[in-house]
Amino acid sequence: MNIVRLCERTSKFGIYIAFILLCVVLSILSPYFFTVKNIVNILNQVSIIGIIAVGSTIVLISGGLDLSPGAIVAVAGVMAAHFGHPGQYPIIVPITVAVATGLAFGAVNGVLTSLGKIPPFIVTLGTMTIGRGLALLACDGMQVIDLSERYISLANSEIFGIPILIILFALVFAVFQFVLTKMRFGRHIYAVGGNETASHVSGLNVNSIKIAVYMLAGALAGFGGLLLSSRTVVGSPIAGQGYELDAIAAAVIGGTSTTGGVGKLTGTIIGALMIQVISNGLDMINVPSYWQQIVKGSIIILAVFIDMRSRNKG
Amino acid sequence: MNIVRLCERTSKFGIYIAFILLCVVLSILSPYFFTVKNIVNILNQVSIIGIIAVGSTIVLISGGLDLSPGAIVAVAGVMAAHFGHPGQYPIIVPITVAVATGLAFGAVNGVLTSLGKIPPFIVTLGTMTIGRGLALLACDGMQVIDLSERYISLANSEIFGIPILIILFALVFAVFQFVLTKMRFGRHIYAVGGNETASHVSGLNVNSIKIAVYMLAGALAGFGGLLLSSRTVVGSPIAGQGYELDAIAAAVIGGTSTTGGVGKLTGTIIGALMIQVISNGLDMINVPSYWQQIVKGSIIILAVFIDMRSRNKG
Amino acid sequence: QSEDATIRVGATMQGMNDTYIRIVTNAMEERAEELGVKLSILDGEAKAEKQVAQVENLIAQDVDVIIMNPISLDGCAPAVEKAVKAGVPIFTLVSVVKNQDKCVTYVGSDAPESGKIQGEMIIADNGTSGRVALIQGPIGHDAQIGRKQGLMEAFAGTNMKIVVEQTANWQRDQALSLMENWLQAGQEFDIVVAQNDNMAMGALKAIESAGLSDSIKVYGIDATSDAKAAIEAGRLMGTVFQDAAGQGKMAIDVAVRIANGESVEDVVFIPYLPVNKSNLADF
Amino acid sequence: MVEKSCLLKMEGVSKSFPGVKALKDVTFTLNRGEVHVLMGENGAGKSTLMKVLAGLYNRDAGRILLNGHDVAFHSPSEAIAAGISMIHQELMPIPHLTVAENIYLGREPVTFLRTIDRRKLEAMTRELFERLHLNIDPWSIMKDLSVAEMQMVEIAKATSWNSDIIIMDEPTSAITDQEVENLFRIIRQLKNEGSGIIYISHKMDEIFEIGDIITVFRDGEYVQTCPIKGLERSRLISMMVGREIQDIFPKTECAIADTILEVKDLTLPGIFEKLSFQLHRGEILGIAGLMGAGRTELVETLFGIRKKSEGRIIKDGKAIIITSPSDAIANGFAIVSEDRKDVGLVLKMSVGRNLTLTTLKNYTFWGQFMQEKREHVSIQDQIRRLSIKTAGEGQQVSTLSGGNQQKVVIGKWLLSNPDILIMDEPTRGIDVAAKAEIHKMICSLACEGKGIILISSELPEIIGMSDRVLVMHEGQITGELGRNDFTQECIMHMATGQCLED
Ligand SMILES: Nc1ncnc2c1ncn2[C@@H]1O[C@H](COP(=O)(O)OP(=O)(O)OP(=O)(O)O)[C@@H](O)[C@H]1O
Ligand SMILES: Nc1ncnc2c1ncn2[C@@H]1O[C@H](COP(=O)(O)OP(=O)(O)OP(=O)(O)O)[C@@H](O)[C@H]1O
Ligand SMILES: [Mg+2]
Ligand SMILES: [Mg+2]
Repeated sequence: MNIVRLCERTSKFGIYIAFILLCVVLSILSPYFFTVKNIVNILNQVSIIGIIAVGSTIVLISGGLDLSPGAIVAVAGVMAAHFGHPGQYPIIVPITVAVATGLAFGAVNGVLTSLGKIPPFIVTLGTMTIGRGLALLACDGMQVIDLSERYISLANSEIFGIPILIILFALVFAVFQFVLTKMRFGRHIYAVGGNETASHVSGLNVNSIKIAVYMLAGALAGFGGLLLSSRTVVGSPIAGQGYELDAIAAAVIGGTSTTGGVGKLTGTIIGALMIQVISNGLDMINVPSYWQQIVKGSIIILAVFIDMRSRNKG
Repeated sequence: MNIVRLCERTSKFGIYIAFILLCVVLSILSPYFFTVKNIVNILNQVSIIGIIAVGSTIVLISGGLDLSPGAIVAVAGVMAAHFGHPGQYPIIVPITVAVATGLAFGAVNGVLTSLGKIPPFIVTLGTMTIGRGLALLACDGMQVIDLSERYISLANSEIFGIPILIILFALVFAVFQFVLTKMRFGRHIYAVGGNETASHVSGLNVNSIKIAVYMLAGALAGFGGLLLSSRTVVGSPIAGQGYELDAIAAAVIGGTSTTGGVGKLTGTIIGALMIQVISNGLDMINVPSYWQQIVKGSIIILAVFIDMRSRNKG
Repeated sequence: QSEDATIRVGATMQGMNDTYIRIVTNAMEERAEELGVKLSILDGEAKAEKQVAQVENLIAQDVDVIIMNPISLDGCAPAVEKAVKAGVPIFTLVSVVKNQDKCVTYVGSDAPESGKIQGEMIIADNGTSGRVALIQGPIGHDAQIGRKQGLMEAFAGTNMKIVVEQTANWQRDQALSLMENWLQAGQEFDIVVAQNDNMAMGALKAIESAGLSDSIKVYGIDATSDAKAAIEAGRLMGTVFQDAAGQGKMAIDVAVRIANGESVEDVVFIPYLPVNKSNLADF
Repeated sequence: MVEKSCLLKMEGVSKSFPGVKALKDVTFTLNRGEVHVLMGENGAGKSTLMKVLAGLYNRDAGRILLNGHDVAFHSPSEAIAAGISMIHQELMPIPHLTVAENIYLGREPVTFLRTIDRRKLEAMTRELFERLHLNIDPWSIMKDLSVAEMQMVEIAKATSWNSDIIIMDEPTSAITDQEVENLFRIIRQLKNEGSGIIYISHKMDEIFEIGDIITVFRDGEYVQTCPIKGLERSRLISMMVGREIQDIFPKTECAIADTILEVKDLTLPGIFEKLSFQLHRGEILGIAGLMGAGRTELVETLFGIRKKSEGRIIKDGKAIIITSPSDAIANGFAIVSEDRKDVGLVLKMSVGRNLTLTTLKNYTFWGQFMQEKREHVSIQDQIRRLSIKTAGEGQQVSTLSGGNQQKVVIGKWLLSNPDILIMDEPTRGIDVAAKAEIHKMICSLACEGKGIILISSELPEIIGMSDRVLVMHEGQITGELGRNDFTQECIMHMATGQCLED
């Protein structure tokens, strides 16, 4: 195929090329796809999962794995909504509750994997299951409704005409990009994920680094849960289903290794956008829903294939 | 805790100890738990997921990861059911169809991960998505009903008073246990998962081994899909949801490493039984559904924790 | 010019892997074809936020009417706000949203109604006292909440008691294992209420295998074809018919009327009907 | 002796990697019954050429003639089938398989049931080990072996193929003289049977002992081939590095002052008990011993990598507590570890990132925010000082040549400016010129008043560099020798545990 050939030449940027190709194809197929309105739409829609994927990426880079963010989204959303009824608490309270819930989950994940030496798959599968139960328990299986205007505006307002979700996502990205590339802590995350023994011998406190990473990921998931509950105007115990896989997929599509030590947030952003654009685009060009899944799966595989080819040649 | 202490002493058998403890507790809580009938019941219920987990285990040992078995269960079940209406084809036809479907998926997984060098997470997430779409497409979203007696008996008959599912599971286990421990191919699976470069350098054909492993796992999932459709008397496009995680969890609880090279089928059996016993036991003592999830998550983490402690001491 | 003449309708459905929804959308597609309506049906994958996003996408595409089959009463409400703000008429199908008043109309039935009809049928068959095992959909889903609510309404003031309840997540194999476990644990009940036929069929199988089909009666909801066959054979006692095809067809008719600027009543009601051996032939 | 027919001829072979031309039009010939030594500085392209031959890399250009036939191997299995086996510079254990399974991977003997014939496998392994005088249980798990034992297993594996051509890429980097002797015996035997051996090493003594003919590479280019007999050391060195090197062990005597470190009753259960010794400022303390003597464990325990059960560590007269490497680093320790791949380096990171990993804090303000310019200056300095051959500080460290990787480990710890520098086989795989440089650096550190602990399996290095030598045998210190007392014989004597009885 000629397209593959072209991409092979443009080494290292495989995933960007794949992404651009995808956008070009969709623009041709639907006149509505490449419009300002739709682009804002896509960015708005990708924001929450994007924020969560930032957390999943740092966990993966540190050599871990986090299956719990979807459940954290639900628990944090329900908990925050409880404090988000009109005229009750200042808005900082639900925000704090959501983030604190996420931090608590992250701490459990971090402590059990690092000090407890339990494989992250088991730990986070466990906390995911527990989290889903807790979310139902926290609201007795009913959605938490009747949220204050202020609460709803958390994810639904605009600043200078830009939806606030997009701004929050950009902020989260900027902060974590800075941490990963410009701070010592960020360097340590890569080192621990690359070789735990060598990092330990080099004097790094591997356990605290891991715990901190899981806590950050938890906090981001908690924050995501808050935003999702605001966006959907309800604290739902079944929110965020499957988010963990989407977040990991965004990271891995973006070149983050599942074995640790390798990854970039810019890649994750592209990965998340890719997933979102596929589902937005397929909706737009009206692909029947069964076919959507088939096409979606194929595009993801193809995109990463192009990426791999370009890197190996590069 | 005294229980943990006790377990620490009995090194290497941590997960068995944890499992026995769990059974003892459940026996105390429910007089019906430890009865022959219920044990047969549990074994019968665990069989299908157990067969699939055998496949997931060998994939993990070979250094891979398979997220597609749940979707394969659905596609294979629907496809087989199409050929399982009364008076149409001999029973070997649906069996062949199911296994061939699984093999085909496995071949795609294997080829894309080994020759295509695409991370297994992406490949199998992709084929999982594609598979779900294909399952719906294959039956236009409607369940395939009206199955022949012979087809239904595949998973519902008894041999010498033992449910056939249990016998099939035992057979699958025995065959793969033999392959893994006694045959060259089995040892090569460990080698490839333990150190791919070294295996390559030693002259092993790493790619064919990986492809074969994915194909076997696919075939097992396809077979599992056949049995599930027979057990539930319907070919359902939404069957097997979440089976991939359960199967991986069974393997990892049983000590299989997510980074390859390490794992035992006996462990997987215990892992699968553990999951099944928890849900059977919690149903029996009638734990409310929210609490079920919380308890389930906690037990899994605790069991693996006990296992890890005992191994590190041992 | 001919482009403009075509009515463009967008629909977001709660989940396309559900047999019931599939029947609805089949009918919608068929009717749209007949009327020359350009219809795009989107799969909400059982996620409220996904449906909100899809409505946003439909707005971006300037469709004439949006049909929403919401997964969540509350979670999908923002989608309605967005459509209203953008001036695109939106109405709900099969299930409702909290801010229903902002929708043009509702096509479908009343969610708790199905649970209520199921409960009334059970009382009609078994009298006012009995021990009930309840198998529910995924806890927290609207259909689970609504159907249970309707059931409890019907049972109010009777001696029907729910002795045991659990979720089987709409799945047949889970209901099958669950029922095996209950029977094994010596749970005693006379009636099994499953919130859909898929789970009812799973439970039924466990009951039959245990040889208890004479003493335990099973009821479902949806009237799927294998459930109807089971009623025919006297295995399943009853189910509740929701006119999926009628709902789908009506949805398109209503959409066309809205697009043409005609007025539509607030609710276009398509009733549930109890199904048992006596009236099976009608379905 | 078999007649010297030409076995292998490589002509005009080139190979590039992104940013480097590793091989430029090189030529190499191997005859039957000959040990052909391949030498060159770190990064000269030796391993790359051998990997091309063994089917691991595809060449960009050139011809390979095997027994006169043009060949091109696309995978190691093809090379193996054609009679080429290789001991790789980097150890390649399959950690969770047994030793026997590792050796006969892919050609396990099978029974008529097609199952692995464990008894036969064991017998084959034992027989092989006997030839090498190796005492390793065929059924022990590979990951439990020491680095040295693993290397012996790899040697055993390579010789077990009965190949025509055996490539040995630094086979002796982690083993002691005793094992080297065994290896040489085997090599001579193979030679007599008509195999051709390509031998890569940086150890001069070995080359002169075992080699017949030598080819030298420099910077990926072929320099010269000549017989070893009659070759002068100094000429060989100048062929390699393009200049003369005066002194291979440039020991400078410096004042040995007060005690910097005192270790009392250090115990690591099951490995060693109650070890005590002292280290002085300005002193280089050598630790000698045979493979498995417990030297690595001793220093790893000292550094907090392993948990001691007992023992006191006193630095500058004050008792200090070390429970983890970070404690050790805080107390001014540094360790150049024996196992660079698993303990020394983060292979997935770049050269620069590895160099500053332990000292990252020095390049930050407020302890967290990186000052990349300052870091860059330091990294460039270190790359120059140790002449690390790299395409840039951003090159992934796993793609450096073995010797250059080792230099990164040393550089990383030198940057931490330690008081006490522990070096466990520090010059593994490092070429002669760089070795001399590093030895010079060690000496000057000592002269600055630091204490140095040097473990090496290369006795000349121990003898040439140390002020004092401790000899270990089976977890015990069996002797201590001053600079004037130690000879090769005496150390070997103590290392085998014989001095105890004397
Ligand atoms: N996979 C790779 N990617 C990029 N560069 C590589 C790769 N492998 C080797 N190189 C480069 O090729 C050059 C030659 O390396 P090689 O390993 O052949 O050296 P060597 O002669 O074996 O050195 P040493 O004595 O240190 O083992 C080095 O500059 C090295 O950095
Ligand atoms: N992970 C391990 N598990 C069990 N035994 C081990 C392990 N590592 C090392 N040993 C054993 O400890 C002893 C000392 O090993 P080691 O080879 O590290 O000592 P050494 O004196 O440093 O020798 P070398 O010259 O090989 O570095 C050996 O008997 C070895 O088999
Ligand atoms: Mg080399
Ligand atoms: Mg050592």
